[in-house]
Amino acid sequence: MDSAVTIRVQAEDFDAQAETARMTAGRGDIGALVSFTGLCRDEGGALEALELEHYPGMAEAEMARIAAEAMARFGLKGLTAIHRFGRIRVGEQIVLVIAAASHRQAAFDGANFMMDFLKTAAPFWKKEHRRDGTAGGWVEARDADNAARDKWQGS
Amino acid sequence: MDSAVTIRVQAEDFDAQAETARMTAGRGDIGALVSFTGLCRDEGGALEALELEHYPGMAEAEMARIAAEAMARFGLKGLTAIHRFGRIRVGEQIVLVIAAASHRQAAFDGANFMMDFLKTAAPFWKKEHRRDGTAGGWVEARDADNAARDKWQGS
Amino acid sequence: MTRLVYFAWVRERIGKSEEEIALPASVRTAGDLLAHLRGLGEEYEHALQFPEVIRVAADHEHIDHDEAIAGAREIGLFPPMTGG
Amino acid sequence: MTRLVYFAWVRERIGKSEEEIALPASVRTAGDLLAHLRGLGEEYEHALQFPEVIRVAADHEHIDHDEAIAGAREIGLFPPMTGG
Repeated sequence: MDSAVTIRVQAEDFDAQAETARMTAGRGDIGALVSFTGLCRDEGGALEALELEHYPGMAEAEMARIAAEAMARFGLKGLTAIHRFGRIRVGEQIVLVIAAASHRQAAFDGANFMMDFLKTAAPFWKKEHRRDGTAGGWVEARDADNAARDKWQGS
Repeated sequence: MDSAVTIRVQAEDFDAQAETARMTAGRGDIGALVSFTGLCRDEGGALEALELEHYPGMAEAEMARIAAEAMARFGLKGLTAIHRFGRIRVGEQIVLVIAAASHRQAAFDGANFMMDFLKTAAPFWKKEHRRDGTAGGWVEARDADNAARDKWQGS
Repeated sequence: MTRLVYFAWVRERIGKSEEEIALPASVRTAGDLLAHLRGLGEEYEHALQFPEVIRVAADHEHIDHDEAIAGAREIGLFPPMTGG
Repeated sequence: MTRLVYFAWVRERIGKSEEEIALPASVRTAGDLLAHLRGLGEEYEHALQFPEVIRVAADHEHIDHDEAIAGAREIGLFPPMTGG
């Protein structure tokens, strides 16, 4: 894998600042960094936590495939994607993507592309734990996420 | 100004992590954070530093106007924009934008919109200091930046 | 023998996270596999009753239902992804 | 009296960052102001020789060249912005 690409799937939390510092250390060719952080929302107070299940091995492989495509397509200087699994409480971090490029639009597009495909192609599933103790269900895939992914086709 | 909006124009460096923490503290309604950091590139080793000049008073006012439009247009939960002035050396941070929203596309669009208009409408100018000691010129406005801004019209 | 791995509500409904099974020679595509599994018991029928929504991966790569699974050591079955 | 403030290469060419001037009644728009200033000396002529690229702000808000400047306490003149 390209040394400028970092992929991790882990139970523990991550530190966006440390990941950014590692990506830019000693480099003068990076003019733009775009980072995306996904957080666990409380859904109007109803939610206590999410349980993130993943397919070990395939999750990393699929994220690496998406990252390689993003690097090439947008000419990125670096790309980091970290996704957590296990129980994640309201307000906690779920996913981090950082894209580095010379100019800002490539960095924005690279991070956005990575997230759109991470949502729809990387094997992760969310189950809700509700605050009132009732059984939460599996989160359903959103048509909006597929539409977001499809905007990258043919352009 | 909306309390969820933070605008600062300053000589000193900024801490993206601290700004992010301040924006999300105690909130369960934020599902997506997109941050943009602009760094001083070395332009293939030719550049030593940039001198950032700004129009005091108007810079803050214009950034606040752009931020208010971004908040309303994308339904953001929070927006922070910090722009430095003075001498900024290669590798240092120039500008930070953080957009918070329920869902990721609004956060991406909010940060992208803020940057496009910050580039083309906020009164800042860059002058180059070259490594070889020759006089660097004022950076010229890029047509690409105006094109990036214009993509938001009519949509 | 082929290793099958299940995730999310597919795993919950089948009642196990993985198993090794011998597939008849007539099972050539991912779609054939889903049809075959539905005949193995009501837990499979419950998990796979809407096969068009089930995603299939062969050796950690997504495949379509009309693609061949010959030679795959591990096949994953799971609902649409909801990470990120 | 109107306060004029200059930035970047407009400031460098005019040789000062600000000044207070009395504007004749005939100067009604931003464009009128640019034309008037070009007549004040070669440093102004040098700074404003391509008036179409000069940006004008009245009391901290961008205005077009055909907009009125009446009542503005402070007018800024500067090249296209290159921040961010």
